[in-house]
Amino acid sequence: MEKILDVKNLKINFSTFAGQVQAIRDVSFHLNKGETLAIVGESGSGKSVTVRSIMALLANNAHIDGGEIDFKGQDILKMSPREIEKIRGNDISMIFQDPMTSLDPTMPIGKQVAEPLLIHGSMNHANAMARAEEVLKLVGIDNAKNRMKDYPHQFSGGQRQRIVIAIAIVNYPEILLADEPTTALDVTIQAQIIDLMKDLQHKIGTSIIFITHDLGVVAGIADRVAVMYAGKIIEYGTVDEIFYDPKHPYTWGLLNSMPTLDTSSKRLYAIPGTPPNLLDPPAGDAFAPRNPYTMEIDHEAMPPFFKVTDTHYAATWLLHPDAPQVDPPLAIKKRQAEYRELLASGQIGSHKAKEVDQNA
Amino acid sequence: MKFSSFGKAGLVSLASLFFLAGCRGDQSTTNSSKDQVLTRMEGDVIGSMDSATVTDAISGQALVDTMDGLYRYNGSELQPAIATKIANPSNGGKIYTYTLRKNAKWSNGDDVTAKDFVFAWQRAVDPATKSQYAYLFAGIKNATAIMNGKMKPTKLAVKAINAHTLQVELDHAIPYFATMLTNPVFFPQNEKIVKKYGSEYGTTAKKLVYNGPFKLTDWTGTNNSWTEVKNKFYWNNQEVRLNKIKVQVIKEPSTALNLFESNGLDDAVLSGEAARQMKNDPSFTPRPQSSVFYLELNEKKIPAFKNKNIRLALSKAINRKEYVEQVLGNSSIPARNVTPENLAKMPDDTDFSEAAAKDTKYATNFSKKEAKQLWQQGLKEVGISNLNVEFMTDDSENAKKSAEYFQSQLESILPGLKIKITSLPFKTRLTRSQAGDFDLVMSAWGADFPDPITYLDLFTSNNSQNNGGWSNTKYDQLIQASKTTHATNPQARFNDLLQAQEILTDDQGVIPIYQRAEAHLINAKVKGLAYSPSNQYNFVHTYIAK
Amino acid sequence: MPKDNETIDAQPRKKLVQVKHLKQYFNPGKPNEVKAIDDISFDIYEGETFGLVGESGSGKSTTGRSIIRLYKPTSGEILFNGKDISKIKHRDMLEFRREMQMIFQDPYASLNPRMKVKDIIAEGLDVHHLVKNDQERDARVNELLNLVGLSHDHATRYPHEFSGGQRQRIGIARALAVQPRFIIADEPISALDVSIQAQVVNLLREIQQEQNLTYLFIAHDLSMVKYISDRIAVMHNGRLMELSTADEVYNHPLHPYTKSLLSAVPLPDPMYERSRRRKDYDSSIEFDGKPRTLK
Amino acid sequence: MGKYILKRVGYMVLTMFIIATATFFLMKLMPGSPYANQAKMTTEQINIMNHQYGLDKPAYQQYWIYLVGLLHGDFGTSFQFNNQPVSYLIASRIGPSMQIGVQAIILGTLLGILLGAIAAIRKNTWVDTVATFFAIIGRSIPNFVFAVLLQFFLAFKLRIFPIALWEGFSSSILPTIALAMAPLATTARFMRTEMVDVLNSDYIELARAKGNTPWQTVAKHALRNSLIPVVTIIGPMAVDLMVGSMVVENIFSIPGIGDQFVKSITTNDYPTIMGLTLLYSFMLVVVILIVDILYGLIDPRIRLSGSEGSN
Amino acid sequence: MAEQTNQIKLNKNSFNKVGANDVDEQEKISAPSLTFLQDAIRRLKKNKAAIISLWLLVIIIMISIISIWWTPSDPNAQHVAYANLPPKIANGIPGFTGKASVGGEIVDKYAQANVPKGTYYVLGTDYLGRDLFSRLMKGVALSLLIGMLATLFDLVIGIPYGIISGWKGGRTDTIMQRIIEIISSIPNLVVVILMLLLFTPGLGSIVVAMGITGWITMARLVRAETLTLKSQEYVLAARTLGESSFKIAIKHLIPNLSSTIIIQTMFSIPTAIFFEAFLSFIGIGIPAPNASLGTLLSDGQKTFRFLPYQMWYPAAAISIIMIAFNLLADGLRDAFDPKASE
Repeated sequence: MEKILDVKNLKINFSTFAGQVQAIRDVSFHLNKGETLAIVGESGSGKSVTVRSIMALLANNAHIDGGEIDFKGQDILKMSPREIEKIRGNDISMIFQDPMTSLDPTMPIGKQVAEPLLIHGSMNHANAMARAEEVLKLVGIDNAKNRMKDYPHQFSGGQRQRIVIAIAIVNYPEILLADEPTTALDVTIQAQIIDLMKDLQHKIGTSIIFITHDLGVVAGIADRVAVMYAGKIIEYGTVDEIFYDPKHPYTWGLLNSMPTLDTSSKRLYAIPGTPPNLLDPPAGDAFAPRNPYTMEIDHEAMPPFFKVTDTHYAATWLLHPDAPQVDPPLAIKKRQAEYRELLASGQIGSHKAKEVDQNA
Repeated sequence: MKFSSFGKAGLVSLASLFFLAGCRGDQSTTNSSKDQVLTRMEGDVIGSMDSATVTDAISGQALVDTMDGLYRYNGSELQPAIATKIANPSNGGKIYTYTLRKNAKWSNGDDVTAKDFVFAWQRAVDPATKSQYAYLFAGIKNATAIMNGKMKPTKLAVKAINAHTLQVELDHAIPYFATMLTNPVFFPQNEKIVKKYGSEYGTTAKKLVYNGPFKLTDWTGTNNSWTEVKNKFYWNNQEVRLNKIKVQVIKEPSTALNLFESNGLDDAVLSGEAARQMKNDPSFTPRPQSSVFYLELNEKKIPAFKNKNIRLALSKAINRKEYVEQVLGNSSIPARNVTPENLAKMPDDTDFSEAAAKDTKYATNFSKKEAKQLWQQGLKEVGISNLNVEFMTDDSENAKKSAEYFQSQLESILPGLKIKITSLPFKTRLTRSQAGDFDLVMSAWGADFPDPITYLDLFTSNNSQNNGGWSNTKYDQLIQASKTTHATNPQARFNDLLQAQEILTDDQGVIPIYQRAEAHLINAKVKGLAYSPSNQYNFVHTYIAK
Repeated sequence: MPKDNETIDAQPRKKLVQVKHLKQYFNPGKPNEVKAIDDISFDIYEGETFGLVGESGSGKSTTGRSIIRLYKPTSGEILFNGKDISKIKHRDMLEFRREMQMIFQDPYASLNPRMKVKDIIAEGLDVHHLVKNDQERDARVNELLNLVGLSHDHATRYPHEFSGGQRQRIGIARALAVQPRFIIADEPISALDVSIQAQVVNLLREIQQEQNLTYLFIAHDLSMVKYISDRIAVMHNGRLMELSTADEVYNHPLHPYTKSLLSAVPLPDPMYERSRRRKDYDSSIEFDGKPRTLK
Repeated sequence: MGKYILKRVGYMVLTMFIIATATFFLMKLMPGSPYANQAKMTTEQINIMNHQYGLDKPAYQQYWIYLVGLLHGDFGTSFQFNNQPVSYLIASRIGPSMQIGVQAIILGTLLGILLGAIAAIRKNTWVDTVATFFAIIGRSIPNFVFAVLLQFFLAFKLRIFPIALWEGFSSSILPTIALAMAPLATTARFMRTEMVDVLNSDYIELARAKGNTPWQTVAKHALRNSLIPVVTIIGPMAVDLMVGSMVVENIFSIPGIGDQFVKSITTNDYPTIMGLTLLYSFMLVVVILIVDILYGLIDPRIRLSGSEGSN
Repeated sequence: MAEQTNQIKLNKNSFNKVGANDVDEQEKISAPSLTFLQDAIRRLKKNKAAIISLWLLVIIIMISIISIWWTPSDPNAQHVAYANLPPKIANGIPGFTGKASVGGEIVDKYAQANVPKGTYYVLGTDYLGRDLFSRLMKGVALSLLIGMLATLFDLVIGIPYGIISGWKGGRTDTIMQRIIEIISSIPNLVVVILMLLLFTPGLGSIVVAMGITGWITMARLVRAETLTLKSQEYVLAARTLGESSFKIAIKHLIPNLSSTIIIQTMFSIPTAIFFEAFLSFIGIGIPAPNASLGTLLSDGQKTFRFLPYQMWYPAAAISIIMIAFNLLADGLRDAFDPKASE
């Protein structure tokens, strides 16, 4: 598959009163054409900063201390503001988390949707408005023609997020960065928006990076998943690999701590403690203090990525050949069993496995 | 133009900005002799042009410029105006008959007749007119009864014998009656016009007619500037040389000075520091006013003030010369009597105020030593060791400065005296003065007519303006005699007044402080400016030299 | 009350809270009237966890706040322990406040940023004079801190120094300080990260067992509600749509709205997600003018 | 909207009534009499005068007469200006005050917006510091000091502008500048705060994500959104102007109402004081109303969501 | 990336199981405990302008306090002979030489007035020969006092009013807001002037007159903030605990209103100082002989043409105070409300 975006060894720090916060600590990943990559993590894990850096929309106190972001062979980090502006809203666009605040309250939505078209000079005003209307229809705004002149506050939250999506896709971007686009929405609206995004991806063939903390949403939308913890990616693979055969204890913990509709055990599995402070991140595995499977090495050295399959890598010492075999939690074992069954029965397409990770 | 007070830098920058000067408003009055335009200022607006109700000096000046009464002051000289000559009374000083000029006309072409006077005077005393100066008519027969609403205005003893003969009958002889006639309240009014405009008469330049040297234009009734233009209907108009007088209201002395120095004014009135700093300027012209400031001591409220030594101590502790020079700085005159200088002359032609103040050990002469002595003695006599008083004064800049000065000076010279200053708006201060609600108050009195009685009358025991309550039987008798038995005998009358003045000063019934002067800056080109004892300009003979 | 409820729950249990025809309108009679709750009735039995689910604006939080008397109901009755709470007199009010407590949604807004943790936790102790002196107060605060998994070191710190999960535990400690019988948990986990949610839910469960508490658990996260609740009520537009045991609601939803809601819940299972079909719910059927009651 | 305006106007009338009542009785409590020559008149004459002016009637009767007069647009007659109706006095003097007031508010707001916007865009740089400093200077130097300095340096020394008086537009320039300092400072400060908030908002980030240049972002999105709330401070600024006009008119000898107000106070001209107090209050109330309506008109959130949310 | 494995030295113990840290350790907060106030102060310290302003104000206030007992000479003592002397410092620093230009000539005013050697007036004297430096010291003190007293008035009326109005809500709020609306419909200057006509002029009257209208802004801010705080969950929590309204106001509202109150106070002190200056200009300020910044400015303004120093120094003083208060207020706002600054 064609790689459309390649992020390599990205390091981002934030200057705060308290000191340097190492928000992104050596993150690498790539995005293939037409796929949806989900980046999952808790708040503060750095997932949002990662996508913002792709758009060069970081806060003023952030500075990139290393790495590159290759988009179509060019390093975005080395681009001039002018060049980046040409990419924004045109080749790469973004959907923000809160639909209630991300629309300009004083501009009719038609104009807001048409704005990227006009900025990038792709068409004249009349055509741009026509396209805006078309896209609004596409994202499911009823009676789009008449509502072009309406203002954001006249729409419900779900509708507003549709409009935000319309703005993002109006130029048919190659990459769509979605920063928790459904977190602020009710579950039924969330489901609609996810369906809409899947549908749109189908129609315009865009690649999506989807950020969320909700594993349920990930399972529904992602082709591949990267799990972030404390400013690093700790595991990535296809959605099936991550959900049915996770290798990192943090991923285990995450999956295990969510009750499914049929969880009935007396106690939920809970990851103890809290994520580390990135002002002074631990030397070894950042997850070590909360990890029941921690070994001495975890406190000493950061684990490298160990290859599980061509598409599945995890950064945990447990995968080291010398490491003792550990028993994953019961629920994970169940998942693994299910996975083997599914693989055997061929219910999970082997096309995923065919993907060759160029990065490996 | 004057540049004396700026450095060369100012000149250079001025030159470089020469082209910019084009956008300035036209305010320089570089008068060619053809123009004959005088630009002057007033401190406030015209209150009214209805001569019957006018109350303020500014309106008074405007009326003097645009109207003519029986007489007119040219400088201190009383000259006949509408009247053909200064009339002598008959019947023991009680009846005056005036012959009026036949060529006097209103600006609408009407003749000025005796009837216009009768109408104006009757109107002024009518309470319905609400004239606050009507009391000046008090000596005319029936006037007081009319003013008190007990008689009809038509009963006023003023008659038009014919169109050009006017006769007035007084209750008793008034020696200074002639000088009173220069007051605008005695000016004639055109009945037709007054009736036409009713209560709006005299509220704008268009709602009245003029019989004086100038006509008022550009006056809306409330605005800050007006123009007086030469009146061709004025009987004496060939004497009038100015074509126009432009008047501007300017309240900030520093603005006035700036304007004068940039030739925006021919006559500017300064006050405070501006006056003091410009004292040596060739344009500086002090204009003493018939207005005296004095301290009233409330004997009814503060028993110690009944003590003569205490009053004298207070008076002698005040260094009037230093005060006038350093604090006021506007060339005001230290007062020796409540009667101002240059107000009236004794029959022997000496100045009345001057004549009353011959003694070197005079009660108003500053002497720290004497003051201290008198003070100690006074305190002992009263049996107290200290005195706390409230010093009430106006809230004007000068009044406040003065109060500060007096407070400090008196407290430092007179041990045991403590002064607290209260400054109040003028009318509030007046109300409290009259109600006797004060300890010590700085009062001022302006002459209504140039005669000592206008001052001395105030301090008789029963006078309602005698706020302090000082009382002296001899004094009362002398004043009474001057009004009655000696009324027609100038020599005896002035002797009475002189004696009374001396009693008042020796006793310091009130403590005279200073006679006010207005500090003017006058363009040297302005010639023939005459200033009257009633503190008004007469512009009839004024002109701008080349 | 409909009889069905009692047949669902075979043994007759004590009704701790009874909500009868509760209506809560805001700005009643004005053009901007909002019918936040529109005639709902249900009971909560002693010792159970009663889940209340619904989307934002469904009136679930308002219900909780009406029960704890933060709002005065427009009409209807709320009985707590058999007593009408709107008729509680001033003197008994304090007692009522002690018996019923609330845990709030936003761990950042629910703690006064200007107060130390120990003062936050001890606020109820002070109000109800449950401790005699400072020593006893400190001891009790430490006890509560331990109960929610925090240490006495934390007592002198300020809320902003804690993570979201820790704060929520402080909020729980505050509610527990007065030893209530009934706790309303108003979306206590929705603002927390996934890994922390489980900690808090476990804590709530443990405490319930230890102290025999009754919960009203309000949430929009159906899987969590299902996990923690004995019975569940589904709210929509201020009305109750469905009320049954947790399993019944999930396995055999009757109301189309419940069905729609369940169909929208994403699960961390890619296979399930690939096969999941969303069911749309047309809320206009509620406005057909026909009177509805729970069956 | 119409209903809302009607309601507001109703409150306005009520407010004005209360203010009229309060000022009237306050005037009755004031010491001092209105007569200029009081010192020279006898008690009897003063009584007759009081009778002529109706001042001897019981306060409630005077109050009633005053109210009835107000309904007919009659504010009474000035004491300082004989027979001059207060309404005429106000009408003839309001022009210059309005002119410099309006000019000052336009100048002050425009410059203030500019300064505030620049400060916000270049936040925490030296540009911000300089702009903020200028704005604070505007608030920190009393406007009478400004007026004196302007008059001395620009008019007297450099002779660029007229020193004083009211003779055409050029006369209004210096007073306008002196008066504009306060609104300039207020606007700049407010604008900066608003703009900083707006620039931090999500929709600005979205605008940047669309590919807008920083300049386009400000012009198309930030400016408009930060300007809307600026409208709300016009009311308080109008008050600043009234205060300022009292001294500025005095220094530049401008025939306005501010100067007149001070004069009326020192002359106990009750009818004029009351008239001007009512006028000032009325102007303020109207400005606030207009600002509210304007705010509703230019902010789509209020314009379209009906009228109720006035708070 | 897998190659990296080799670079890390592994030993046999490396893969010994240790397990998760115990809970207590994980819950530990390593950062030093900072109260909200300390946090705000820390942020404030980053703002140099605000800190300089703060120190300036501290110095000015100290000098003002000193001036109660000591000034270089009696501020009200007159030496009329030494009137209007320009500033002079012993060694004749430029601008402080005691010389002035009179009619274009530089004149040693001190020599002219026969001032004995060794007598200097650092900022010159006024028209009554009073030492302007001493007067300025007293004037600053008096103006600050007026500012603070007027602000105290604001606090005493404004805070309870705002809290009650916001907390009670409903009809009470409507009525209280209506009252505020009416009061604020009269320009405050007009109210102050009318009040000053009614009372005898003086410090007390000025403070009361300003206080009558000044509290409106405070009340409005406090009300708005109270409305927000009222629905904050910690306030709801206090209510569910049975805390009384009064206690809630004391324990929860006021501490959380404190930043609003402090900032507003910082703004209202200079406003009051300004107002007094203005009243002095139109002649109804502090009565003589006491000096305030307003009376000094108003006097100086009148003589600016001739004795510019009489205006420059009070003008500089008032400007410095105003700028310092404003910068400090801005700094405090940013410090208390970090979201606006970062």
